[in-house]
Amino acid sequence: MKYVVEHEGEEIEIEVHETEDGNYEIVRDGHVLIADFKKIEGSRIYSLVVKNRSFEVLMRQEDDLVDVVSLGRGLRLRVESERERNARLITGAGGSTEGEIVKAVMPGIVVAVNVAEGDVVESQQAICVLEAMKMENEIRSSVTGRVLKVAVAAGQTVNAGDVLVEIGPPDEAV
Amino acid sequence: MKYVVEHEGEEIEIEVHETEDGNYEIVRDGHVLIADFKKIEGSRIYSLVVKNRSFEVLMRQEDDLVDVVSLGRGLRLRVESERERNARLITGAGGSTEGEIVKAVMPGIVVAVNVAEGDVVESQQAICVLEAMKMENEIRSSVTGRVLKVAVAAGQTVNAGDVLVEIGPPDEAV
Amino acid sequence: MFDKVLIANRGEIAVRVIRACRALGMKTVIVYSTADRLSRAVLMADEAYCIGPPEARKSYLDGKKIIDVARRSGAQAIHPGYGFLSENAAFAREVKEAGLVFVGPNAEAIDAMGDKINSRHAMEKAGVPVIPGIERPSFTKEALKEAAREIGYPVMLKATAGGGGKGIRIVHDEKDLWQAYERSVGESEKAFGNGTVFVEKAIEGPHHIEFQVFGDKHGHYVHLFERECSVQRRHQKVVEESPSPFMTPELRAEMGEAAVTAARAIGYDNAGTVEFLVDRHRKFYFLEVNTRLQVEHPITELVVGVDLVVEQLRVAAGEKLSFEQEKLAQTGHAIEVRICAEDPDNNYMPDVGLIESVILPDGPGIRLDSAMAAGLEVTLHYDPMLAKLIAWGHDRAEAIGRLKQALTEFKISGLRTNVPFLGDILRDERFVAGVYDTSFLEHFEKPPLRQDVFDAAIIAAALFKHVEGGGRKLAGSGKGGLDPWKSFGRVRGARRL
Amino acid sequence: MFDKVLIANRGEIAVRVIRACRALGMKTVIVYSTADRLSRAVLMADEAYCIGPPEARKSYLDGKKIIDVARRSGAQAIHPGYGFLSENAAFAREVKEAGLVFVGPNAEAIDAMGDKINSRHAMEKAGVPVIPGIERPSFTKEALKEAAREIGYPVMLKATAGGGGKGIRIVHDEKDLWQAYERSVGESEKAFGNGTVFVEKAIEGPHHIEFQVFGDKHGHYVHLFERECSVQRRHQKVVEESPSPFMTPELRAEMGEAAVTAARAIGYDNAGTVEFLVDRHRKFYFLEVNTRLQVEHPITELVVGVDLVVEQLRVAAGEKLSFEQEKLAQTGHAIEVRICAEDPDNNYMPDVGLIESVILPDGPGIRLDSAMAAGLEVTLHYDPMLAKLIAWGHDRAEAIGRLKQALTEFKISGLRTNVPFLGDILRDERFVAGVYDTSFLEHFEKPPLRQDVFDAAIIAAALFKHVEGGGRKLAGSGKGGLDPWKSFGRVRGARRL
Repeated sequence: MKYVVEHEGEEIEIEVHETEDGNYEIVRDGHVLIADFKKIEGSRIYSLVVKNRSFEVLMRQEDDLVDVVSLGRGLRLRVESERERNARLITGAGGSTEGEIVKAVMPGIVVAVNVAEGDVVESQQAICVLEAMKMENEIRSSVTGRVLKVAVAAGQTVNAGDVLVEIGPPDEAV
Repeated sequence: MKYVVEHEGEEIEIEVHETEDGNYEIVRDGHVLIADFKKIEGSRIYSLVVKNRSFEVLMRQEDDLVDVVSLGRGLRLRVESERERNARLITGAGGSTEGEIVKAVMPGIVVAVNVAEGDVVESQQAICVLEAMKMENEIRSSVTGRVLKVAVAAGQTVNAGDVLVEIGPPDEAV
Repeated sequence: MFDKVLIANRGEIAVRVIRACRALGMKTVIVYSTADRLSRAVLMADEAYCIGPPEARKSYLDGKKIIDVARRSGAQAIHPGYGFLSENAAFAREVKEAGLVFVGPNAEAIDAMGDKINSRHAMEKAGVPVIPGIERPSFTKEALKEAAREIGYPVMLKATAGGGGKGIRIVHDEKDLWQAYERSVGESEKAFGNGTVFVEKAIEGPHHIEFQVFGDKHGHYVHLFERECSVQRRHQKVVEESPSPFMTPELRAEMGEAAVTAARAIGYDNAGTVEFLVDRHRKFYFLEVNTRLQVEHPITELVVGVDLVVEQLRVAAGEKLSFEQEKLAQTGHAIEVRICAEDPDNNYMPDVGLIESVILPDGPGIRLDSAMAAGLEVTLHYDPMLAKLIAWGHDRAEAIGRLKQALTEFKISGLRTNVPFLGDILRDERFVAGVYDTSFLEHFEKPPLRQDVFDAAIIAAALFKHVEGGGRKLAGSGKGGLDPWKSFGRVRGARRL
Repeated sequence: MFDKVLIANRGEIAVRVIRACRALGMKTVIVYSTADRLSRAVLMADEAYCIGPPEARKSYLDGKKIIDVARRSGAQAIHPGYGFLSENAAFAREVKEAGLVFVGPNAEAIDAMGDKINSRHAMEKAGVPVIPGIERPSFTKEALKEAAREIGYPVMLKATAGGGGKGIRIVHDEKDLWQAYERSVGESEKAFGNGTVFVEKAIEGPHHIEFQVFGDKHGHYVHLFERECSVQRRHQKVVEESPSPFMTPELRAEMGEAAVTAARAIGYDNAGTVEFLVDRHRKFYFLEVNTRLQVEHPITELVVGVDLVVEQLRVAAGEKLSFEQEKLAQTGHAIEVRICAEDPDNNYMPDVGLIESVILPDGPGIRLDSAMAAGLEVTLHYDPMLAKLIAWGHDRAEAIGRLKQALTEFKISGLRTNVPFLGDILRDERFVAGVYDTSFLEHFEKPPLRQDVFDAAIIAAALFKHVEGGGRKLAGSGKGGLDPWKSFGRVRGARRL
């Protein structure tokens, strides 16, 4: 099986074959390694031993993103099987830079809305302020674009998952 | 449901009824208590709150014996439902003082056998010596009785569960 | 001394107070919200009383219910921990009026220090240096502009009540002033029921250094040296250490004296913390007094060799301070990090869910103050702090080394945490050199990753995918159902690669 | 100093050594048997090499394989931990001959102390008091009887090699003498490959008090005071504390001097322990030298404020001792308990199985040295010790209080452990009073149970039965299959109610 691991735009292809003794043969850039990879039951911890180098790895997956923590350092990677990646590239789904639907991530109260429909927003610009866990959280756009829709108003209570604002590409007509 | 809890020969009857709000009504000696009893997922720890007294309880069950650890203290109890107890009393099964089948509790080597068939043994008398985990362990009789059968000899390797010696009541003919 | 103490708090601090009570042979009573039924504190306490739903206002902030439980249970004293009712003078008074003892300073001292304006006055009067600033019960837009101009930008807006970074804003430009003021007022009203906000000179690049003080009911006052708390994010402390690497013996003596002066000036009679800002020329300004036990109290305990919570209980019971200033000394070095369920790579978004399993660090020099255990659910109702990890060493380098190792060992399955981020801080050159101020995290960049760790992570990620299969679920979790946080991770996190 | 160190051990001590190496910036190489593939030590080390099957003889005791791994990995030193090859002079020599450093004393010192007869001679010569005894390469039945009569009953039979209680027997009566001797010989042959056993005067009601010593390669010797280890079962230590409550300042000075004399007499050049027996009149006798790190070393670390493993590595690398006798002092009190998977109510039968979940104690004054984690399988192949729990307090009472509380918090799901038994010891009147000798556990009775705890246990047991249903399975376990230990519990345990 082939997998594509993406880190900061760089794509790394990894081929995985299972060996008869329960280990894995890893092919990367034509180099072959044997990996001993085992899970600690009841946890999300894995032990990886490659060429006698030992790595305790804590994993957390959300959709196609995997947070990897090893030797105290953290790394966020996108991991896809080659098939998944091809399907995505053909259908053009996922990972778009075309816009963003900003959702409430927790139940809370909208304290302020800083943008209006039609506004052009920069990446990292504050869109609205949501109060939750006794803290005010500024919700920022992660893309540059134009506000297509503002779905909430200040003072409104929202539930987790509620759409706050929809942002389209900068050149999209409103 | 009625349960019988036995501790050092004393039998205590406990009646348990489930209440509508997920708690339990406990009847003991005609007194009624409400118990809030919940399990910590993935563990064998329970939280018991009775009359606002809080007890964190670690449980370990083996057959009809339950080891209870709470507030740092340990207690070994026999717990049966009333039905189980009645069945046991009618059939005469279990908890006998009529003899004992002494089994190996771990793989090991029999270092010495101290009794022969026909011998009368006292409770707590050493029956044989089993070497395991680099330690010699004296295996003692927990009953007073007569040795019916010696199933092993010194030098023999045994597996866990193998019968070592069978002991019958003291007055039993051999 | 007390026979029975009620703990009006939750989480790690409730556990900490239970342990101190046990050390003194006192029974403990915990109050809890329905969200905390299976918390460590409820399981550990001798008695437990449910006082309401998860919302703090209806449980941990409901003083009447808590005093009622104290009465019913026969507790003679109430320990408020930190946060919640700990700095609420009205509650302290009600406790006293109910014939019970509030384990904290007298209500008048809380009052005096609870309001930033009053406390500035008191400190100026006592001769403790304060930051130039202007205070009003409320500002009009124009008055605020004028005040800010008079002081000169950048200015700080601060809630007169409360602490913990709530209601605090720094404003660099007049155009942001009014909006910032309104938000500060709003936050502070919500958090403390008091919307008064004042404006003062912002000291750029300052150190946040605080002194632990202790008074008793017999007119004795001591300080227990400093804590350096300049590693902050949005005025929330992230890493604390003692001694401060910025401190000099002369400054320590001077600031310690000022701290004791502050305590004496308000008749302070329990554990408290005098917070200072210290500018780059080592000139210090009074900031505020936290009239309660501080989250970061363990680093003082480790370096000075005392038990502050035990002393709180003793002093509240009327005993004389067991500390003598001349006998107090700092030995070695201690550093604390706050382990939180949050995602530092995604705007510190809090994470929620079931703690599936934990591997906790231990060994020489490691102390953990936690209420965390496998099987516990972390919810949105309360602070995302899960535990405090503290390392002591003979010197700062040893403390950093031990803490770094402990963070490497620390593994929480089921929640995203700031553990690797904290480790990154300890690897930062400026932190290692001990040369940092409160702007440290603003300019923070992760230290480079070793190639072999990167390569291993890539292989592990591919193998993980291979073993766990399809990517649209949270692998390793036995739970079904949609978690709203997940979609956030996808929508926002995807672009942070 | 070393760049890379190989750790030839497993369990908590392997983890302890890894942490010390990290503190010094050294890379670590672990060797492991197939049973330990997922152990904490393997996961924590930088490099891991499988060296064989679970049987120690084919893995942890196979010196050749271990030295080979050291060569292949480029490790410059080997730390043997305790047990296994730690007191094997031949191994120490082979390590040296391979051009590597053995982190321990020189092979000659191990040789001198590894044999009880030689060590008695050396100590007598150096002027350290020894117990009257008679030694032969082997005894005939008659010669043994004669020797025992000459010394006077009760007598002790002791293996000249090894320690840890193996091969030791006390004999009160001539009729038991020969059988006991044969067993001692057998055990000692199996354990140490050397069946020589000698006979000496048994000192009744003695204290087992040991002194930590340290030497370097430059002729410096210090002691780091005593550890009281009289809470023993079958010569296995269960609870250790420092300082000893039986100690006087005069005796401490005298014994400390004797310990240093012993170290100097054999040119000792790393961490070691001089064990003494002290009779009720505080007369002390040399027992043996453990030429390695001791299990209970943390109590010394906490009371003296040192890191013994770091110092071991430094001294092995040729550095001078960083300890100066005049600057060493005892501060406060520390107690250690050994957490084992065993059933004290059933002849301390070891328990095995999966650790399903753990709640570990933490907080002020608590140190845990462990290699335990949820998801780990405890097997029969090795020692049943899971962890060491250590509490420090300003005084003995505080240390006991903290340790008692920590044991109350400590919860291991899935295995039967001695945790409640250890708590019972700390509640024992004689222990609390500090008045006990090595016979303590022989006369030990559990302190009475509070009625409310008993009542709660009864209710909890009934509710547990109600909730979990039928009793013929191990409730709470997700595993099927028959565990041979279960039947033992039923057959034997049922009568212990």
